[in-house]
Amino acid sequence: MIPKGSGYVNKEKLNSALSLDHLNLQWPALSITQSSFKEICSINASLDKQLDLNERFKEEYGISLPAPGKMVNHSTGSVFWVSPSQWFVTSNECNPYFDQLLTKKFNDVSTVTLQTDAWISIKIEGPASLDVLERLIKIDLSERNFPSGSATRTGCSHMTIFIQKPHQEDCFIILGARSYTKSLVHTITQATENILGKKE
Amino acid sequence: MAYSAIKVIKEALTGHRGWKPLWRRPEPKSEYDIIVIGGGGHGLATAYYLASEYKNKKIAVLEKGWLGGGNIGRNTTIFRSNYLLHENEMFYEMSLKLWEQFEQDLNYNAMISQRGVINLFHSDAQRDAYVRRGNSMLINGADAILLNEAKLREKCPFLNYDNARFPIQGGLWQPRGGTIRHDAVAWGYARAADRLGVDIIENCEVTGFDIQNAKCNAVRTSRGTIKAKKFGVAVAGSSSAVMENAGLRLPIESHVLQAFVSEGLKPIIPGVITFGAGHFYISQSDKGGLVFGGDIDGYNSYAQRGNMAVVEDVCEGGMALMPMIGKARLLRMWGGVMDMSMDGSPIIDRTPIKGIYFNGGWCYGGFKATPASGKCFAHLLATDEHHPNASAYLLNRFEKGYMIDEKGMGAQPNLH
Amino acid sequence: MTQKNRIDGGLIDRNIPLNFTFDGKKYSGFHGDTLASALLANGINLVGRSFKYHRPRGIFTSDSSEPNALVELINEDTKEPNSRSTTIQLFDGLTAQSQNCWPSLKYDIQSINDCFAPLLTAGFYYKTFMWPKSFWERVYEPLIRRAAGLGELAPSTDPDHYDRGYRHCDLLIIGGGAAGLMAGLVAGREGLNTILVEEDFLFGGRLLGENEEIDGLQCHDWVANTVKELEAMPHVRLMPKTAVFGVFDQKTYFAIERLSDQINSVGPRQMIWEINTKHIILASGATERHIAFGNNDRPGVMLASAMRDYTNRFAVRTASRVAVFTSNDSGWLTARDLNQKGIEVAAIIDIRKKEEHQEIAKKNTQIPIYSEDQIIKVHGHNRVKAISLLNGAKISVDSIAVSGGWNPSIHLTCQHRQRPIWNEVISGFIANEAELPSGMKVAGAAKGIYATNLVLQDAMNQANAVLSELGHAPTKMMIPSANDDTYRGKTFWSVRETKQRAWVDFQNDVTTKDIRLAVQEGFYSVEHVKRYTTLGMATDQGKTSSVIGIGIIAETMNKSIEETGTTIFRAPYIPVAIGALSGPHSGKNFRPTRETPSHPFAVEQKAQFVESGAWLRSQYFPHANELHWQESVNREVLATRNNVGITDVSTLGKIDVQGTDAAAFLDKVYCNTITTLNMNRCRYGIMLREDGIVMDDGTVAHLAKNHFIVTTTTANAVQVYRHMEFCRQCLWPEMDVALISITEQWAQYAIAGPKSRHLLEKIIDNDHDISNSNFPYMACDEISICNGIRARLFRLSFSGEMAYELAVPARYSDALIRHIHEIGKTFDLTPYGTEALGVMRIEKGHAAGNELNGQTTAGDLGLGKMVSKKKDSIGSILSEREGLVDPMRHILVGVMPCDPQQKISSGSHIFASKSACTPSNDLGYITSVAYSPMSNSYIGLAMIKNGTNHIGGKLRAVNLLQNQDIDIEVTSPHFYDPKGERLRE
Amino acid sequence: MKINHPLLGPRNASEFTILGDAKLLQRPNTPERDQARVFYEYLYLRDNPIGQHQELWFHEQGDRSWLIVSRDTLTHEINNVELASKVIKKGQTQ
Repeated sequence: MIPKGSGYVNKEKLNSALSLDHLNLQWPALSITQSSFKEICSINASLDKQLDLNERFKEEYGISLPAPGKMVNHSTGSVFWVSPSQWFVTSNECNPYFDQLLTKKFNDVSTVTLQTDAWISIKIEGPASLDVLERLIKIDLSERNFPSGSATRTGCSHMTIFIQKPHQEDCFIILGARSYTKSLVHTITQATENILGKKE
Repeated sequence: MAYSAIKVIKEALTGHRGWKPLWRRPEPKSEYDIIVIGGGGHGLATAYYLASEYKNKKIAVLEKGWLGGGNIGRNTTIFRSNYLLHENEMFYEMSLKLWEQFEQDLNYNAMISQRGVINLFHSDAQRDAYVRRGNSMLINGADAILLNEAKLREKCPFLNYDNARFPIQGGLWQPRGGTIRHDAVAWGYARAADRLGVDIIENCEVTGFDIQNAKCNAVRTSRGTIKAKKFGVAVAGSSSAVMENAGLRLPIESHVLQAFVSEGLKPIIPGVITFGAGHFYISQSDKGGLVFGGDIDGYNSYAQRGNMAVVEDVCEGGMALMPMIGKARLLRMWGGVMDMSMDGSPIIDRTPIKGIYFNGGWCYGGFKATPASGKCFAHLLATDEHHPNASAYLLNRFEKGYMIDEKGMGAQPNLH
Repeated sequence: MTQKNRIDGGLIDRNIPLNFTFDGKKYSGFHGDTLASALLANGINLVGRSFKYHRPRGIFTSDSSEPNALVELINEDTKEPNSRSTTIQLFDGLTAQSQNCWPSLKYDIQSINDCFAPLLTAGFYYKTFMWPKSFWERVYEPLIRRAAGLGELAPSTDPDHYDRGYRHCDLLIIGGGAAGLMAGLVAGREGLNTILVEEDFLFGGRLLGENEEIDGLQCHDWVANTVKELEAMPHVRLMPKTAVFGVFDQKTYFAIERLSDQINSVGPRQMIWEINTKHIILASGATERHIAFGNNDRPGVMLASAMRDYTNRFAVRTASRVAVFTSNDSGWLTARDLNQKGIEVAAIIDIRKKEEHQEIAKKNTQIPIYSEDQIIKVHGHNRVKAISLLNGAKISVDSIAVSGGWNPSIHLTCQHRQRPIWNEVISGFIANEAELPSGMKVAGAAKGIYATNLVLQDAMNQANAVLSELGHAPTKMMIPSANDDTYRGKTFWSVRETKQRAWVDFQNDVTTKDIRLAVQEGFYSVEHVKRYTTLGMATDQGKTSSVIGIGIIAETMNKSIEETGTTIFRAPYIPVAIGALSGPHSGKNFRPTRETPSHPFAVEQKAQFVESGAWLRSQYFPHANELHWQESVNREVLATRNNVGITDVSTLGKIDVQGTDAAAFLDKVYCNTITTLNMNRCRYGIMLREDGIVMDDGTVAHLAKNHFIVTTTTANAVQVYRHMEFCRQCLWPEMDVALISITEQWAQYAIAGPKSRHLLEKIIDNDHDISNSNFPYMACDEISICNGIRARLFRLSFSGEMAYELAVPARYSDALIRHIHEIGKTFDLTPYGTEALGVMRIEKGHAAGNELNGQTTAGDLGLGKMVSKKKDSIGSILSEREGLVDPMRHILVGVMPCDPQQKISSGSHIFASKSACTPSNDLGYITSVAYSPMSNSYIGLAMIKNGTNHIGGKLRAVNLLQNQDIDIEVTSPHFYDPKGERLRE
Repeated sequence: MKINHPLLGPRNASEFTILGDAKLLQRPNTPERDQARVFYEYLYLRDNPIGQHQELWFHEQGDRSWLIVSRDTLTHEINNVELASKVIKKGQTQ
């Protein structure tokens, strides 16, 4: 925070605060915590440049862009499919100019937009994760239909979210819009309490 | 045989042998002066006013199924005249005045009960819009009263004033609005028209028009071809299908509007209440069932049934507005086929085919418009002039840019 | 109170006694009882009163088709009306009371209606109550309404919680009786992903009430073993106390689960499941039908199968001396079972000839049989006392077990307007196999197969059919041995020779006389009869009455059953609580809430918030000494206009538009030209709908090469984005342009007022020169603040003052607002809300939501020149239609009361000075009003016919609704700084 | 009610927003000045058939694609769903 009565103001950096920075709800069969990513950018293939973008992406990150409904991890984060010409790329390093970094790499085949501050990320983990999520998400999240490496945008009680299953069986990540933080956390907590009772 | 308490007592004592069918089942004649296509509320009302007001003689009403089986039997029974634009308000206020003399005119008790309609508002902008609407009503001779929250609490103590996501600020109240036993409207008009000599012909579907150089001389039906000078089409949701036979495309889409009734309950909802921050309106029938509804499903449909997304949206609205309703059980859900027009207002006009007149595009307002629609359509069919209260309901208004857009949603029928 | 009618046996747990209260008296039952079985065990049969005649009603069935035994379940602060005592699972402390009777169940005043029965025939109310006219509203209707309805809804908030869930499977089996369990075994053993749904709290269906063997075991033991095996299968999910109530499109099924019958229980009491499946086996069984005969509505008359359920399953003696009246063999089973339990069966009355029922008669030894006979009258008032038969016999009994045959439960096959087919052999309607909902198969009693061995065989066949469609081999299971008595019976609707009224619909009091009268009055269609007599419109939805009604209509009009047809089956199969359908969304959670990035700081500033769609926005910031919001708003306006104010504008929609064709694309969606917009400049843009009416307005900022940022109004953000995606993907797919929302990414504050520049210079890093010459009105640029923090600056002014909009990534939003307020102290910086913003934009004459109401064109708003004639854009062609350029259209103008102290109000209509308030004289309406501290008078914007020609003249603002009639002066809409000099300093 | 998205598989219809008749794709794109009648028929008149109907749905809570859904307005059966952009490309190449 800005110390009171300091002298010349211009030296002060602004404190960066995510709207969701202390989420930690525990039940024996489930934990709801804040999952950490540092930056997200959207990357949108220019007209008829989808194959070129995929090539350039492979050169840069060593993996191809994921197919519809899929996510893939890369060295410093992950990338997931959003629409027929759009992917979200995440990075674990904090850099408010992450979009300009990507623009330099893929400028002639795509357009890039910073998205980090628009999203909060909630991790839902534990054996009861499917029982809770079947009260919130309409798509079939069973292993058969939503295997590890799945990621898609869908509805969650009057809100729009991304749901991801990055690696293991009963661990899901929900990305929600920043202004909905309170409502999204309440909705998930309420659904969990309906099944597992009040948290400790 | 006029209906009355004395007649009911006399019949009770003599084993009810004196009751006669409400309307005859005549075979279709080969020719009439005027044929009304559609045996719903508007068609029957048109035939009644043609016979009573304009003394037309040879009139027939052709109904493809059983009389009153369309939207007149599938609505939420509300009547009101609380419209924003003068072109609509003058028409619906005329309709309300006709409802007030229905029983005396037709000697049939449709249980028209004026227990009032309250439109709630939840923001300053909505309040301003309802003040503008209330003034339109008063300017057209209708009744309108603005209720602040305190007055509203007196009338409807059960509403959610304290724990609401969108707090209730007040409501626009039309005391003369209310509900009507909808089936009785169809039966009342059918009985009255039949007694004036109108032939009501059920199970008679119109399958084509006999048109030579843009003039219609006869209509082909499942019970033979019938000639006439004028044909009045009043088929609501089937408008496009019927007018296609005359080679005409219309500014209309047919959509399913669902409605719901609960199990019978002791009286608790005084009149009609509409929710301003969601899709929910409700009233309680004389038998005790809560009759409620909300928005259309949104996709074109002739199935007279909808899907659960609307049911959940309506029930969420109901619980948000009156949280006592949770324990009432939804008993039955049904759907009508709404003829949604391109500006939310109806069409009562000639068509490019001489002899064919069209009445349709009623969206949500069809039931409450029944008497005025019948009278104005009869006026047009009888005199070839537009009734002054329906003079703006022209078919070509969209091409000329004179839309009558109450909600300002533009050329997308499922938004009106 | 000992349970005097309790007998041995049954599937109840006598180690768990449960206390309950009915109509104030205390009783006890056991775990496994329903409220109905517990009442019967305590000798109570009179439980309700019918709707119209208020005749005494007894328990008639043992499941959800119950028409009579409806009670109010109560606890201290609420009650649940019309609850079927036959399906409420008994719990300790249950409290219930009878409904629709006063002062008591035994002595109900309104039973007097029964004496006027001849007057109160079906539809009598259509023929009377018309004279005198005013009496209807004041006398007749209030009487009818008070007498109407059954249970009472508590006027207090429903204390219960509800929830909603979504499940997916390959096979959904509806009904957990013999057929459902068998199909479950076949599918489960093959590893199919299966859900088995059963309405009762026990699986087993009819088997729970019957006395037969499967595989050598008592049938309910076979059920218990089967359920244990199914519970052990990982991919089979059993859902008891859950009823599928609706079939919807694309194989979407909806069910309601009763988690607890206890009111205000911990956690949700009921929840709705949406089940998505590929295949469906409907194993919903059949419900028994009764027969209409004289006074057949007396308490003590019960369905024969229900009497077997209470005897075998619930170990309750329902009567001391019973007569069985049946048209088929299944009625005889009740005589056998009751006899075995030592309950005296006085007679079996079968309508069939001796030889037609001799097969089943062989198994009966001592009970007197009356063949080809019928009950023409029942004696007794609150309880059956005796019966008189057609052939003259009179027998004293206190109960009648009636069976008129069975109705297969086919509702879920006919919810999409399909029509069932009449099957004379089983005298019941079955589903038309050619019109089943996609993916559905019907098994067992639901299609008229009643012998248990055939039911098990049919269930296996249907399950095998599903397996083969999914590419599995058929099961190798053997069919368990089971009872093979096939159904024998004759179609029989009513006893014609009876003189008393014969009931068809017990709850709505519809008798055979009513149906005959309806037909006599010309109501020939079955739909007309239903609506005229209200047959089948009660809470049981005609489950026990509709088919009999159709039979009697057919007989009356001597038409066949096929010709008469059925009415339409409608969801829900059983009534569903509105609370359950609303799921977890009630109270404040009706809709989610969106908070602006500076919300925490605004709360600390004691902001008053206002809903703006899903958003909560600061409306104004009252100081402790300010008593009325107008004081706070005036202060905020003056502080901004004289010094500097700050407000959060993050809720406006912001769309990032990039690509080589971005500018060309924006030329298509905006009616004014965007391709001529220079770099680092913004432009005010108007977006039309294709019909030429204004959809939205906002600013377009040309931030970098091929990179634009478009803003929209808060309310239209979603629709505008959807519309632009339609234009991009469907109308101009050949353009290289990409759209993505950045509303949430950037927090944006408007800093307005003469000192705004000095304040900002303290924050913006000094390598950015924001002087007027270098950063003129409508400039925009990427900058940095507070020593390197990324930011964007737009020189835009909605307030009319010199103003900037500063945007930072939302992560810095809280720190920035506090920092600006810290720096702002020396500049008298004041936070202002939406009210003050509203006052200032009205003073400037900017159109906003009230003016962009979907009925106004650009010309109406005085912006007609912005519609470019040189290029095609959405709406430009149709904006030239005659009606949209008609000089008599309403035009945006300013209005002020001639007496500045008078308050004009929005929504007033405009009339000429002396003209009468008629529609033809109506000149327009006031859209927005505010008190302007700058002109210390109320001012307003109005839409007036041919408005520009009225400027300078006088008119009247008439608000009849709030009785105001005020002389007004018509002015230009631009009250304050009309030439816009201040914002260009 | 469910819509079988060509890329993402069956999705609950509540994720979508419906615009209306797919004829809205055929906006008159080389408008001469006097084409008011053509624009009026394009925007205001509908076939509104009983039976097969091509509709435009937007995957609001999904991949924000516009889809063309062929649906029966009497039985509500959906027999084909395609990306609008693909259909237009096909249209242009024919």
